[in-house]
Amino acid sequence: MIPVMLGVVLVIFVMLSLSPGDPAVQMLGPDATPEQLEELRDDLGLNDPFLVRYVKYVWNLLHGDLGTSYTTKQPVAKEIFERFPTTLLFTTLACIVGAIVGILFGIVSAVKQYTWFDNVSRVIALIGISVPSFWLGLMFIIWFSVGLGWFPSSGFYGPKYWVLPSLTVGLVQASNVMRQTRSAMLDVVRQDYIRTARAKGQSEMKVIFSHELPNALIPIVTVLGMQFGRGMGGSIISEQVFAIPGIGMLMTNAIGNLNYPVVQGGVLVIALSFSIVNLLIDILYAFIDPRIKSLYSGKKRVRKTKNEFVREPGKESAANG
Amino acid sequence: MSHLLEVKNLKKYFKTANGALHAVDDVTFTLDENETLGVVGESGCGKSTLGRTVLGLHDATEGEIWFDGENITNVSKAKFHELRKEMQIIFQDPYASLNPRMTVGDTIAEPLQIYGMFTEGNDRDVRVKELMDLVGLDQRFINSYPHELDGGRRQRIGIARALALEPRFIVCDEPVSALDVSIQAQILNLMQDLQEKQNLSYLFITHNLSVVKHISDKIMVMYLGQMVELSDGKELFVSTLHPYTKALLSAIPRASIHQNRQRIILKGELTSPINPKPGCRFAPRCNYATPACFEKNPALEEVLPNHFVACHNVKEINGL
Amino acid sequence: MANNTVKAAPKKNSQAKEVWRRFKKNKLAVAGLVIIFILIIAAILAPVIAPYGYDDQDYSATLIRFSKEHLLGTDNLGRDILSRLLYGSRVSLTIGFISVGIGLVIGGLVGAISGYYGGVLDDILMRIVDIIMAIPSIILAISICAALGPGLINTMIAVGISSIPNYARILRSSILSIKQQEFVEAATAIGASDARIIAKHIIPNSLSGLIVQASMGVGRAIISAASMSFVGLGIQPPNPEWGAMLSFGRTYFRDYGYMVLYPGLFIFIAVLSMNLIGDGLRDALDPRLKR
Amino acid sequence: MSLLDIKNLTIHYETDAGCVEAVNDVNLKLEKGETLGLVGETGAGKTTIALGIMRLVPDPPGVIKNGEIFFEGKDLRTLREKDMRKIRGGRISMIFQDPMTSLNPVKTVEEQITEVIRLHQKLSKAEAERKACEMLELVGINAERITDYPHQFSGGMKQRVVIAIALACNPELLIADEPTTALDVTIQAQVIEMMIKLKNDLQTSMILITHDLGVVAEMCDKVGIMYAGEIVEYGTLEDIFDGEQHHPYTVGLFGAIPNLDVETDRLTPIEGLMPDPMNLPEGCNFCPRCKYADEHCKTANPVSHEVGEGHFIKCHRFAKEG
Repeated sequence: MIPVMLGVVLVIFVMLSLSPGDPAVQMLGPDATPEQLEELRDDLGLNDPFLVRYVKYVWNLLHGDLGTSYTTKQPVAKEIFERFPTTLLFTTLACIVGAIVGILFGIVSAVKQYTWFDNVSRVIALIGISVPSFWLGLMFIIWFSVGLGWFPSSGFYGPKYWVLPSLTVGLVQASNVMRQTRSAMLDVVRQDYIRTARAKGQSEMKVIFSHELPNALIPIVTVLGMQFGRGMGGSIISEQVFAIPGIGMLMTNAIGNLNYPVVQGGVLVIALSFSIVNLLIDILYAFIDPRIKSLYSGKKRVRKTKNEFVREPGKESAANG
Repeated sequence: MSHLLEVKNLKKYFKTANGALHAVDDVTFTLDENETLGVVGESGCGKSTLGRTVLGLHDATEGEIWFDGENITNVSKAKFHELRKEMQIIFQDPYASLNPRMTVGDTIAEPLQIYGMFTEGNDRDVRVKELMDLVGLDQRFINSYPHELDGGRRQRIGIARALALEPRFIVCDEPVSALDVSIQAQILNLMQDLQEKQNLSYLFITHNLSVVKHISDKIMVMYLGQMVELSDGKELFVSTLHPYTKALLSAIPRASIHQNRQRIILKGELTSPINPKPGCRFAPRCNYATPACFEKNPALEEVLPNHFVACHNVKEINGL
Repeated sequence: MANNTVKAAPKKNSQAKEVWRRFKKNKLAVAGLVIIFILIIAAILAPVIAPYGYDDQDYSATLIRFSKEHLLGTDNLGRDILSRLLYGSRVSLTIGFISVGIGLVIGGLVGAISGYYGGVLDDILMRIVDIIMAIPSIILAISICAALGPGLINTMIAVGISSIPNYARILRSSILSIKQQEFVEAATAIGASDARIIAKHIIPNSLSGLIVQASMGVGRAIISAASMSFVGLGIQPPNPEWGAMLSFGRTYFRDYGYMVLYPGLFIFIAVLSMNLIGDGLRDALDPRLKR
Repeated sequence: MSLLDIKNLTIHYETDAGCVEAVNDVNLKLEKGETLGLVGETGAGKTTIALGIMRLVPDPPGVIKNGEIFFEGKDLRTLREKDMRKIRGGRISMIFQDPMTSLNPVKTVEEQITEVIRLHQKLSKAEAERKACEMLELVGINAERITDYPHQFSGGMKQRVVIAIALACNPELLIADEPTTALDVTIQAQVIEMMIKLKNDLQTSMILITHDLGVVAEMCDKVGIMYAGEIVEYGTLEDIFDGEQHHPYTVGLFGAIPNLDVETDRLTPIEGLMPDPMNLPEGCNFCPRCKYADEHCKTANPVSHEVGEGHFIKCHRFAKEG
């Protein structure tokens, strides 16, 4: 994970150093003299060679220093971590909505394959993955906030504020989760051991929840992890819609102001939390599937990334009979 | 006299996470024109690896392969390209061994295309139809896709593809195991006919002793990568010498209700030959094992004329 | 399952025909195709069929909800929304298809090399892909856009690059599994060269997943680009890209909801159509699936 | 009263592409303690009959069109699902073909054996666990391995676990679907030996589904030969293996397998292919491949004729003797 993070820093660093804008101009305004600009650039370390800046940044990073914001002169770390809990809460709530709705509908859809319920939920899920979430958010605001006045449309200060943003992002995520759950369940439903369970005289409910679901969990958990990442990343958009004071909002402003340290810090924190979630999911795999556990305890470290577990949603194994 | 195929002390090891897998360990045999050598063994005994190594689909770890008086062990790619015309393979799984996106005609024509044969006019088409006739595949299937056909017909496509280059030697890797009995008999008969017509030599790999007895001139029994018994003709069934072969033979359920034979039940299960310990690999399951069996690997010895066995106690067991 | 006797197959059915025959059976997918077709035509013919220019301002007719002259209303600058949407389809569809093209070509190449040759090269390429994948793709696209500056081409590049890892991974894993198949070994046995095996045996069998992903990718790219213009990066006004229109309408959306409703609806319909096509292709491209 | 009496069982799979007539008008009887072998090739309908008895035919697309299945005099088809569940695993058990896939990979062997025990017997958790250990020992696996997961066992061992699950509640009837087909010969011998012993010890009746006539010869008392959804010949082991009169398909089946004990230069395969189950011939299903077929066979589907006591052949050639 640490090499990946160093790579992430490098990627972001390279990109921002290619950027055509000049932070000094941005900060001092168009009236500044060339001398003033030069002095500021020196101050900000912008005149150092690329490698020096990179090494300096990583060195400071290891000491918990993400640099200083160009605009507020505050430490970036402080600015980010003031706002991080908001974004984390927002993303987590959305993921919970996505998980509950998606898994539930996915299971029922798979169990009742080709019934009206399945057909309707599949169409809804397809709609869900096709709708731009920021537009859905605006529509929700029009209906539930402006129209019905049920929920506030901006800010993130309490449960009442949480509803609309979490539902917006959560329902889009639920569509993805539902498609994955359905196809994972359908794969499992046809397995011989499910027939064995029925042949034991086990009830249908138990077959579903204690035999089918545990075996379908790996792809489901994987897609949940990916949704978390997307939620974190998407906060840059969705926080705009609902005026949520999180990292996304911070970054959008920073990009506009060429406030590089904040942009770098934001990307890094998001990538880091995404990686941590993925790590947790890797660990979770071992608890879900004993075969993976024994692979880990084996001699060879297995390099199987989560994405290889994800099946193409909607792909159904060949006909039943 | 030189043999068509001569394999000397062939070894093929694979590197695995847990050590070297001795898939084929010191195998020696010869095969003449128009002859069939049956290779029998249970899963993991290395019989498929043996066939593929002989064909150069795997590099040999050690040992020599001579074909038509020439050493072809690990020769250059270009040389093997030439050899492909002489040596072909028929696969076990008639489903997986055909490209699902190529028609029957294209699949059979592919080798001809690769070697630039029959390029004049519609010669190639004629040749493909000839091959289809030869293997008993109706010409109307020429534009069908494999998934539209049943297992038996698919296996005929595989055979036609192998015959396209008019090889002299064919490795048959469990060609009938995936087929139903009535179809299996059709394919076995076809293969015998082809052998006669085209003067073919077969290395016939299977786990089915009845099939191997039916089709083979020579039989080799393998266990965990090693040969345990090799004999001419049906000799193996007349005087079975190695304890493993005996157990294998007795384990086969016979379609007859008048035999009160004593079934030999082996202890334990097959292991895998990863970093094998010295000693006979069959010893842990052998009913006759003595301490010596666990120390030294038995060498293949000619116990009866043209009948080779690798067992320390073969004489005692069989009262020879 | 496929034990049926085929009565007679005198004509060679081309692969494309077969796929089309199966695709046609899926009514939703055909509907998606028709809609995309209409949108493409509308985009091409925008100057002809649009009643107004995309930046024609008419201060005497601002914020009209509906009128005979302005079927979908006008914005605060009196620009005809329908005309802007029609012109906008040019921009959005171009971004969708071109950026998928970028991602597909580079990602496909990386995946193919990685999957077929394996070894150290594979390790290095996959490490890089891992790094890129640690950054959520929208953040990556926005960062690239921030670095390159706004504009149509930069947006396409940004969205395209951020989708590279996705395509690389898909092609790599499908090549890895097809490489294991016996028919590839069979091709080696009949003397086929590496190039032939890749071209005739591996690629045709591994493309289907990639094609499906690509068609759905067009939809994702349209959304990504729209999101970027929504937060003020990417396409800049007065360019009538759908996301940019949404962003512009946001100031007035509480009172004039239609200003954000229509552009969003267009994005949604375009993306939905591409997803329908993708779902349809998934079934149509797999010859082993039920008939 | 027979243990199992199947009358006119007909099962179809109704798919979009057409109707697969998997089982057509099958009659079967099984007495207590007997073993019945159902022999046939892929697609003959053997497994579908078994699933029909268990009422586990996947629905959709499978439909039991017609017939009765009397188990100890009660028609299983009329039972409520709740009562049927008590029979499954408790009084009728089933073993599936592939041991590699018939155990749940994420549950320990203990969980999987105790599950069936606790479903059908009023035992405490500890008692059920003790019973599970006993079952494991019974099938020749060290009870210490009870907490292992399926992937830690080899194929033969897994099949033993499957058998332990099937026999845990001491069922009256065991349906074994190709129980040894996926195993190597020497392992197959071990498993067959064990099954014969357990069957005798526990007094279980059995339906053995297989394509291997050798396995039938070793284990069965009665044999039903199946072709294209129908039982074409039915009789005792002696009738089938020794009798003079046979259905042409039975003769073909015996001729097609290479025999270890008899020297043959060429096999005599049954020419042609199984008919398309969506499009069965009008008359006798075997007619297109039968060398005795005449015009009558092409139009009229024969009924079963009793050629000797309890020996039935479904072929027009035996009509007179009937």
